[in-house]
Amino acid sequence: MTSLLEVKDLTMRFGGLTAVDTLNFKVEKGTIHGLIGPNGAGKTTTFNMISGFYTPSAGEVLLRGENIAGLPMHEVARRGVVRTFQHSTLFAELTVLENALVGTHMPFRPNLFAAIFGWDKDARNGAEARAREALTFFGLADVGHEHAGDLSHGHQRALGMAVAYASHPDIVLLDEPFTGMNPEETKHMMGLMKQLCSDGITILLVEHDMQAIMGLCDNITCMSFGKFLAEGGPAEIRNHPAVIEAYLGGARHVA
Amino acid sequence: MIAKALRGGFSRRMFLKSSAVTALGAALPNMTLAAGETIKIGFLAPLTGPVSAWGKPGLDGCTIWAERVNAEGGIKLEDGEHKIEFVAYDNEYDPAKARTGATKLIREDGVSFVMMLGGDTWPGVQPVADRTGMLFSTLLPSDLSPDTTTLVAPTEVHPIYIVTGVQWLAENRPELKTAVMCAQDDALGLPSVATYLAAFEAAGIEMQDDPLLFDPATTDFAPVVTRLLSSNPDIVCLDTCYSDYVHPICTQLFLQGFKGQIISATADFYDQMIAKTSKEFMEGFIFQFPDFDDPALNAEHINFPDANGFYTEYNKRYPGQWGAVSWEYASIMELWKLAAEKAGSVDPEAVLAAMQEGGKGQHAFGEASWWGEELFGIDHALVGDWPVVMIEDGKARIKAFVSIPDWYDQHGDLLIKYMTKYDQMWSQRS
Amino acid sequence: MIELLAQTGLNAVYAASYISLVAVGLVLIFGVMGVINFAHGELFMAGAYVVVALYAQRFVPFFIAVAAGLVFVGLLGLLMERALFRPLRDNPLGGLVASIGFLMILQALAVMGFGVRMEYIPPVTQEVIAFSDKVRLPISRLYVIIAAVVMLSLLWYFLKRTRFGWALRASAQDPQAAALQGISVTLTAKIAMFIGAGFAGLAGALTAPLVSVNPYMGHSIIVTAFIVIIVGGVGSLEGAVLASIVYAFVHTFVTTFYDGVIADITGLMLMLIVLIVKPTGLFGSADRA
Amino acid sequence: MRNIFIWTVIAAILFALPNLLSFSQQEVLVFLTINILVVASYRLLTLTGEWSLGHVVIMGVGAYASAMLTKSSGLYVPLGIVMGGVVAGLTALALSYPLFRMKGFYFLIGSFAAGEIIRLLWKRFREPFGGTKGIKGIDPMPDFSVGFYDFDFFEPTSYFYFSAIVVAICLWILWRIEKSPIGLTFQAVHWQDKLAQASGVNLRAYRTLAFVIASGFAGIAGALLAHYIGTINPNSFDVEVMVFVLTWAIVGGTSTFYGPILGCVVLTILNEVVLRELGLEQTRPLIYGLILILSILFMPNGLESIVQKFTRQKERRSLRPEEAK
Repeated sequence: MTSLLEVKDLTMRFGGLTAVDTLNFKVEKGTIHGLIGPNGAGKTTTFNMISGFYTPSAGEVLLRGENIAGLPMHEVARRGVVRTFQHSTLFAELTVLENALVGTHMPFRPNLFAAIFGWDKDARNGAEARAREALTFFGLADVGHEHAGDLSHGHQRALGMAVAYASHPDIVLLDEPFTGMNPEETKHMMGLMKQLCSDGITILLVEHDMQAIMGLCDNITCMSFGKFLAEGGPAEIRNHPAVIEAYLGGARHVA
Repeated sequence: MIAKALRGGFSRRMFLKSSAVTALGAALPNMTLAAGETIKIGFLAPLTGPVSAWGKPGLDGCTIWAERVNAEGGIKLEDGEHKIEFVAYDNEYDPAKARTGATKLIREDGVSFVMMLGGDTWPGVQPVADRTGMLFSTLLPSDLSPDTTTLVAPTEVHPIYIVTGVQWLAENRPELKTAVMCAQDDALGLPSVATYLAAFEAAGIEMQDDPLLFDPATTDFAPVVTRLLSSNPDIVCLDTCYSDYVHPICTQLFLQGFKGQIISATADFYDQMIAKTSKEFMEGFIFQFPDFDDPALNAEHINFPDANGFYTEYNKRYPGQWGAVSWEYASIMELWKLAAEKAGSVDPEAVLAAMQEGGKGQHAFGEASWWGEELFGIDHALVGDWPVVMIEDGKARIKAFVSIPDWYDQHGDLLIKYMTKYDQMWSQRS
Repeated sequence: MIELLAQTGLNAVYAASYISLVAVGLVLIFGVMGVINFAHGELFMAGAYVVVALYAQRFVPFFIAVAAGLVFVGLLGLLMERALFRPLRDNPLGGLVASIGFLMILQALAVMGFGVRMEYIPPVTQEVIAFSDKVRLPISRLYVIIAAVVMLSLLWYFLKRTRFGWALRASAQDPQAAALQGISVTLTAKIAMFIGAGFAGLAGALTAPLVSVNPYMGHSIIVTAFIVIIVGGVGSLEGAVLASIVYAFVHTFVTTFYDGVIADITGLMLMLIVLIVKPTGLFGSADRA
Repeated sequence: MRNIFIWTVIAAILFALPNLLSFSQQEVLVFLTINILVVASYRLLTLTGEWSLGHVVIMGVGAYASAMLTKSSGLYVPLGIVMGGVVAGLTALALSYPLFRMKGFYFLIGSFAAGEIIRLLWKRFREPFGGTKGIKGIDPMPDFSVGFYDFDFFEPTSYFYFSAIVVAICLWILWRIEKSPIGLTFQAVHWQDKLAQASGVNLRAYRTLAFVIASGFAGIAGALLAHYIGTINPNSFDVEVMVFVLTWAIVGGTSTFYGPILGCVVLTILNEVVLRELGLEQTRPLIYGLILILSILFMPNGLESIVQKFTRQKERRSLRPEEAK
């Protein structure tokens, strides 16, 4: 049986530096999969290659068996792989609702002539409903008219996920979704993610917050200096000597 | 083609004829003057921007001309004397602004005649001219076509006059056998390239190279001159280059060691050219625009009153600004004044009729004929003698007046051949 | 034929000289300020008019007038920095528009002060170095070549060997990092504007006796300078110089052997091809896109 | 209901407007109307964050196309105007392949180069473009009557009515596009192209779409101009005209639909009416330049920011009616 997403010998070189070196792992459908590793391990580079932001120097990214490595980002997205970005990458000048509406681009593809003559009422209503649904899911329904740039940090992270969620993804790649959230928000967000997962959305996330990772993930891949280090369930990873070694100095996080 | 003619030119004129009385009578201001009322003349030319050198000095000349006419009482019409004044509108050499300007001058300021530089701006004004029947003048006869029934080119018959310089040169310097030419690639340059080619062929002078065209934005002329001199010509012809080109080209010719004959349509500020090169280098330079202090302009047949006095006054007021266009607009006014006084009114139609009576007109350089049917499709260019000017001992002097019609009678076919080659015949000008 | 090639080569070297002076100034300003200075051609024009006012009208010795042109236009640059670019530091498009406004003002002032007509400037020297009858280098053009070589060498030394130059390059590469290093952005901006504008003024002043000086003369040089800095790579001074040489040779040879209009089209095509093949220019780095 | 009333009033004002003006002001009004379309279409492109210096040349492409088609094949002028838009749009489509390999500053300069090449081609090829003198004797809009009003297209008033209707339709379409999901996508491409792409937006396709639509309407504007003046030449579409369009947009402000239009109206009235009436022919460029600098220094968000200040106050008082309902 093919996995939903499989990374095969994925390699990225920048000049002389090998940021990711023949990485392999699989993400099974309906799971939450964590990608961890110390700073500079190449997690975000891996994300960028999977999502089409970078073209890998070598290796394959297989989505349901199809190699999507090197496709432009929007083509990858159209195949159901939608990512979020580190920091608060949002349309800060647009309102929260408009942000979510951009997320509905794929399910409700705009049509020029329909838009001019107003024949797209159904699509617009559908898109708005979906956008509001996504905002409600992430607890942003009340701030729909505010500018995204004016939101609190936690709300901005949530909105980033709402934009991704609005596009009906099969698999979302979350890049450090808990950064800047207080424990309360983190806990709430973890609950939402589990709910997403039970709705059938597969999640691949990069995160530093070990508590969150351990509490959330079904499977964890750990990498260090661009190389595969270990893989397994949370308990396995927590006690894996190589992982503890890699996090030496940062070991206290691996609680 | 026929359908087009019907739809475009013909129907419009039909319309004009039929509705002129009703519609235009209401739309246009009353063109008759009250007794003693000042006559207004429109001056529609570029006054700012790069082409303003073709407008501003002409307006200055007109101001002097008007003062002199008004000092003598003004223009004598049937109902007595009228003072004259100019209303200027800066068209920035833009057809759209020229159209706006023409509308303003005719429909708001109530002018009786409009003088233009023409060129790019004329086609924008043409619909206004068609509809209002206003009389216009241009410096560029290439604006003429069978449709332009109220446009005259009464002074500068650019570029036909340049044949006179070549003919004179061939007669007086028969040892010069070969020539090269350069020109800016624009509305003035191309027709005059065609004319020079015809004139050189008529004179038996061989072109050693195709005319070298350069972009009007060129500033460094060394490459152009290097190319011109590469074939060792006897004559370098500068076509109708503006002074912004003539000066640096001559400087380059001098520095690159050229010692032969130079011929050009204009040589504005030639004293500066002499200073930049040398008196010997510029000696014998031939062009077509005299200084008006030339004694030859005091001759009986010249129709520019007191040319010498005009020149003195101009230089007093605008020192160092005298150029080819300084007198041209004023000379058009002189022609218009004679016609208006003959007609006894300023009505455009009457003035035009008086101007063209008998097919002859009083051109600044002597009596001339209304001409142009073959080249322009309409006899609205006033063509007669034109002076050949040569620099002698550092001063421009008229060497001869040469008849353009006589040249054309002999070599008209050559001119038509080259004009056709460069797409300059009226039927080719889209 | 050899003579024709040699003379054309000399013509091209001269063209490369004044073009590179203008282009390097434009690059310097863009690099440090992040603003496209549309008024750069008018700074060139202003330099020429300093020579008109001092040398042609008041008989000040030519080289003093040229030096005055450099300083005066450099000061104009400082004025632009203070009045326009500093208040608009976070608004590059605003800087561009402001420079367009400045361009119109300079042009209008030149028209009001000197009239629209071409100015007369007496020749500085009529000496010519004649390599042969057909290969000649006028001394007045040699001055321009020498000045370009000297000034560009001085600039190179200044940028690579002095502290100020180091600061300038640092803030051109990364203004924020430079500010963190304690480099005053305002000071480097001032230096860049003075040098950039001054070079344009110098080129205008030096070439004034060789071209037609009129209020609209800046237009054709700015188009050329744009082409050159694109071909060279927008942030790169070396690229600007090399591209000036490439452009001058291509344009001069095409003008001589075909015609001037084809030469212009060739220049623009060259630029478009470079943009398509390597959008950052032949020598440019990837940032600042 | 209230909207219908407002639009009726505006239409009535526009209908009455030319009758309150002098003849030459009516002429200016015609050009102003056409320029409004130019600058409004320009804004559509700026929605995606790209600034072009080739917009006016593209407008010229529309003018040349319509002039040549109506002249050579006797195409009915209104169809020619539409075809002008189509040809301009197709030209933009062709240009988008090289140009959209670039972004930002490089696109700005690349578009400038592309435009200059088109202009040089017009100049260089007398057949069919007429060379430097361009094309003249372009067919005017054929006169017709609608019962209560006789359109006589020599009269600026008639042409104003005609072009105002055409421009109003175009503005309506531009407005509909801007307010549609497509317009939202344009803005998304502008503000965060990475995030937009991650949401499945084909950046290049949307940049191209904006460029083609903007160019198409610019082409219509060019054709409107050509059939009014009756002549066009390469210099009618040079970079100086482009600079005017750019300054209209920037002085007006580009964050709202009406900003560039406001800039165009105010600056045109200032330049063509006020300064001319004051008799400041020679100093006109000086004053215009000063106004540009002062407005960019002291009104960095454009004239629209003044309007916004005013309307925001009103909005606050009325407590955001659109949210309330």
